Amino acid sequence: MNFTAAIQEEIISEFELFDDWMDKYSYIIDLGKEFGGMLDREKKDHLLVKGCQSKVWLKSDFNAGIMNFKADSDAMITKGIVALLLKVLNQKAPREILDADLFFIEKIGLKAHLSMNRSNGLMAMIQRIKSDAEKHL
Amino acid sequence: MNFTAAIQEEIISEFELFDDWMDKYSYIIDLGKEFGGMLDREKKDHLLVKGCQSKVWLKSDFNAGIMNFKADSDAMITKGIVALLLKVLNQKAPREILDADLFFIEKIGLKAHLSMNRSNGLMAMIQRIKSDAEKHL
Amino acid sequence: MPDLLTHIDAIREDFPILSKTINKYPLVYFDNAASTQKPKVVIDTLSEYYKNSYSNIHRGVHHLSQIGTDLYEASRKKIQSFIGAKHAHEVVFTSGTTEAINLVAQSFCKKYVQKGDHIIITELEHHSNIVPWQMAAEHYGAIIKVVPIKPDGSLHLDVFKSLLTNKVKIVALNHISNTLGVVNPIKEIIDLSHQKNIPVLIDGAQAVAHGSVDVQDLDADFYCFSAHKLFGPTGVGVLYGKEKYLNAIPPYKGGGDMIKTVKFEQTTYNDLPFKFEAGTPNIAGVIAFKSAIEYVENIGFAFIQKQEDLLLNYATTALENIEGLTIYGTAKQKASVISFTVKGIHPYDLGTLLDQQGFALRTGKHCTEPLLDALGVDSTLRASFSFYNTIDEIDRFVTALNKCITILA
Amino acid sequence: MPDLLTHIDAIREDFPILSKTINKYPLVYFDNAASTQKPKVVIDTLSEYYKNSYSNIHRGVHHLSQIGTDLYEASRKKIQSFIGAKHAHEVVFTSGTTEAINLVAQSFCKKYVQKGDHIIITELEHHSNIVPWQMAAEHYGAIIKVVPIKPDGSLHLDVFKSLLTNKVKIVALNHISNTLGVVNPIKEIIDLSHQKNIPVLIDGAQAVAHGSVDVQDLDADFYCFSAHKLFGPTGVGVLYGKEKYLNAIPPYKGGGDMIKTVKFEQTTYNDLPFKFEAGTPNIAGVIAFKSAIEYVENIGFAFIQKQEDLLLNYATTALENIEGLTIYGTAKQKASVISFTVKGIHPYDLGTLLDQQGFALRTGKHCTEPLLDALGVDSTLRASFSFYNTIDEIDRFVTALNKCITILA
Ligand SMILES: Cc1ncc(COP(=O)(O)O)c(C=O)c1O
Ligand SMILES: Cc1ncc(COP(=O)(O)O)c(C=O)c1O
Repeated sequence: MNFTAAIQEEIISEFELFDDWMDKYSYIIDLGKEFGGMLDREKKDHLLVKGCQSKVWLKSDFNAGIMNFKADSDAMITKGIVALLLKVLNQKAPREILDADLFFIEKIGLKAHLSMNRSNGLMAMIQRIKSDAEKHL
Repeated sequence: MNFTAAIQEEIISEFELFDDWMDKYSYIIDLGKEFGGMLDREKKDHLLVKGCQSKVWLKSDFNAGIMNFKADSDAMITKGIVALLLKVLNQKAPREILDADLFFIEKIGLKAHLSMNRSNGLMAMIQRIKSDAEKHL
Repeated sequence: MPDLLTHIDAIREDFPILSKTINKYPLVYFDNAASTQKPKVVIDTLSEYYKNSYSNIHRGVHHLSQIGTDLYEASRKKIQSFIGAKHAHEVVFTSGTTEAINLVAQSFCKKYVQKGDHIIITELEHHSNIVPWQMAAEHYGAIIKVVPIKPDGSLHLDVFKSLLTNKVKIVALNHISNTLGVVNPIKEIIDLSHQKNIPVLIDGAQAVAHGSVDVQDLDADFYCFSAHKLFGPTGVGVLYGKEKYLNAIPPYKGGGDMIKTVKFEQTTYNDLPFKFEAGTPNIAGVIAFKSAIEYVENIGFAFIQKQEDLLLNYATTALENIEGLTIYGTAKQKASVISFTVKGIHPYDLGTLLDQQGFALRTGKHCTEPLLDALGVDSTLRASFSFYNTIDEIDRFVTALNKCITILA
Repeated sequence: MPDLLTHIDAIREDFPILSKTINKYPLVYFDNAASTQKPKVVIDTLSEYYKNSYSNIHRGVHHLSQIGTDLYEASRKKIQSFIGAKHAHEVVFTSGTTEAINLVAQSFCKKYVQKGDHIIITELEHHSNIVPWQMAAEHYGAIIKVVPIKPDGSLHLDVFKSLLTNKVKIVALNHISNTLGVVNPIKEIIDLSHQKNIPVLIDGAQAVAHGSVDVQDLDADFYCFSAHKLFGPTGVGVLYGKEKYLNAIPPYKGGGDMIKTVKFEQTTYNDLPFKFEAGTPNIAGVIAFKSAIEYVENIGFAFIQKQEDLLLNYATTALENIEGLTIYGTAKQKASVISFTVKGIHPYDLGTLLDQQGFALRTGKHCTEPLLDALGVDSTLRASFSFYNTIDEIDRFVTALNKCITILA
């Protein structure tokens, strides 16, 4: 099992502790609260991820073969989701990010609850992370 | 009972002889075939009644207190219907035409079969006859 | 009020969706300003029409086509009487409010608007009553003037009066704001405009479900609304226009049915209302819309307004008790719409958690971005009630909201 | 062919209306070119959606809104694959073919057409592919050039080639003529036009129900059709457009959903396809359209074409045996549409009497007045078949027609 898969398994087993969706959300919200985020002056408009109802800023940088992401959101649930995504995809090589099969989204039930439509922008965030990585292949 | 009502009753009793719609139509078609109509050179565009799928020309004239209608159609059923209408309304005083309650249309079943929509123009013909009459009140 | 409550139970049974569950919670549908649910009679009219009588209309001599035409035209007559129009041919079917406004923006401006002319709208408008005017203004070189709102969400009538110069060619505003619920003094605005011979378009999308509208009494020149916000199907809207204006302005779309004769050299357009109804219309939708209006007429606006006022007042009081909660739009005349935010919490977070508990309400800008800019807020939650909502739903909503606030705080 | 016949019986049961009677006669529905009937699955999708999952889409965080958005977008994807489009966002939902053509006529001309430019259409066109171009041509000062037909109803390709000068900005023609059933050589026409870098709009209203269409293979720049002629609901149409053109041309209608940001100073439009979908769309209609396409895919075009060819050939032979009967449109490539007249008898009379016996067919100009002028005929009868029609229906039709001719002669 590769590294990103291992982290995803870990996330899945954490979510298995909850049987109620409110608990899962509380957990995501806690992740959001704990997540570092960005300074206000770093939140530039060109970093905004399109297609999210809440604002999501995502900044990437490439150093020594590794992608480095910083992100933030004005909504706590969105921030928690970004935190989850970056748990899996941050500090990885571009190739690894592009190849990552994000099976945890389906397994923890995020997919059914955060469908691919425009209001939540989960897809848009993933696409942005992957397209940023692609530039450094 | 006034005169137009009497003619209508007569028409109704004629139609009562038929129990089948095809027979009623055959009768209307025969009326059309027998109806005088107009000479080709009389069929001026400005006499066309709008809203009929087939062409209907209707020409009126006012003389000695009486409306005189001439009409024609390129479709036989339409011509038969015009013939019926003029049986009731031709050679009458404008007031009588305007006041005429054309109950025979409903009674002989024309109304259900020739509804008021644009394709047949029954309403349009009646309106034209009445509006021509109105000018000579 | 046991009487009212029993009545509501019976009414709720007319709406199949209201007994559904979402995430194992009973659905509480508070998104009525976005779209209303459909009573069974509307759904049945649609099915029955397709099952028993469907065909294309207007041009056919055959039976089905004539039945369809009669039903379609009966819908037009029903709407005529519902809004008090003088003539049935002043009722034009469109695909929705948005298309109705675009039609007027394009066709009216083509006829009447020249470079440098003014068009008045307000800060309260839905994007569908802003963007069409911006597009037409750009094309014809006109200038858009905006009536601002006061802090309570009501319009600055003094500013409106000062904007009403003889450069103004048309005034367009909504009857009721979809975001704030504020009811605008449209009769007064129409009167003021008419004193200067300026016609007024009313975006009635939010108004028709809440109270009876009489376009002749209002003396509105154009009045637009959508069936889907009035318990009818999607894809149907109405443009009411005064005969004189509909006759004067050019057609918007070309095609079948809107013509009298077509020659390559010269085409002549049909009479009203067909001049504005090019192509095969939403036949089944229009026919089912009649059932929706009849349903509303049976319930009666007296009951609807009583019930909605009750819900609005009850909910407003309950929400005002929540710490940090701000309601936007506090003008006196209000429909049953409440926009609010909770201090320090993003509306999206609240909306998401409320959804988990079966509450359908809207978060965001509600297609009124300039209004939110004016209010200085990025996004709000909006709960909007219809007559089928209940006090009990509001109680549960307030409990759930408090719980969400605790989780998110 | 017992196999085919059993299959047809089963298929007919999918269409509730086909077992109805008209004036005590079984309905024989030969008006499929005007609109097709709906299989039960389409009607049920509509009802079920309204009963279980209805709400407005796109902007809501709540469950129902997300389900609706997913279903709506799934319909777009289904259509993408049905017509072989490269991207789902090249599929724009409209209210019908007529609106799709108007959209292109207005937006394309606004961007690309200047005074003195040419627009090519043909003598075969439906009013919906004539009048929009006349309106745009008038507005932008363009000139409309018309490709004439030969006596058999096929296009004069030599004339087309000679009209294809560098003044031409767009070519617009139908895939299949609704009046004659003639199938146009659109691939060749597109090739010829592309050699001069001229884009082509195909009015596919009549084509999509009869055979599979691959817009990439055809290399069509725009392709338009209506759901109601493809066993789907009324009030829904599709504009397929190549990404590069849809990106280049300005939006047609303004309103909710088609914008990214709205400011009074400056509004920015949304990405494809939303840029062209202003306002609340026909949500339920679009969702049910997917069921219609799936139904057609299940039946399969192989079967559909076999059955329709059978009906067309059988009916053509039978009608040709009737004295004084003339068929219009005798080109080799034909869809299952037969336009005809009987010498000395007005089509309206025949249509009326046939209707009395349960036959639904169309009489008149079929929204192609210039074509009828070219053919030198005032009006025709048109029988148009779908795969659910039968040889037996044609037999009964021919008998009834003979009877009517006797009555009228
Ligand atoms: C060839 C053709 N083009 C365009 C149209 C217009 O389609 P609609 O009325 O669905 O907009 C039709 C159908 O009437 C047609 O047959
Ligand atoms: C005030 C107002 N105007 C216009 C619209 C647009 O209506 P539709 O989306 O039905 O075209 C809406 C609804 O979204 C609205 O609330």
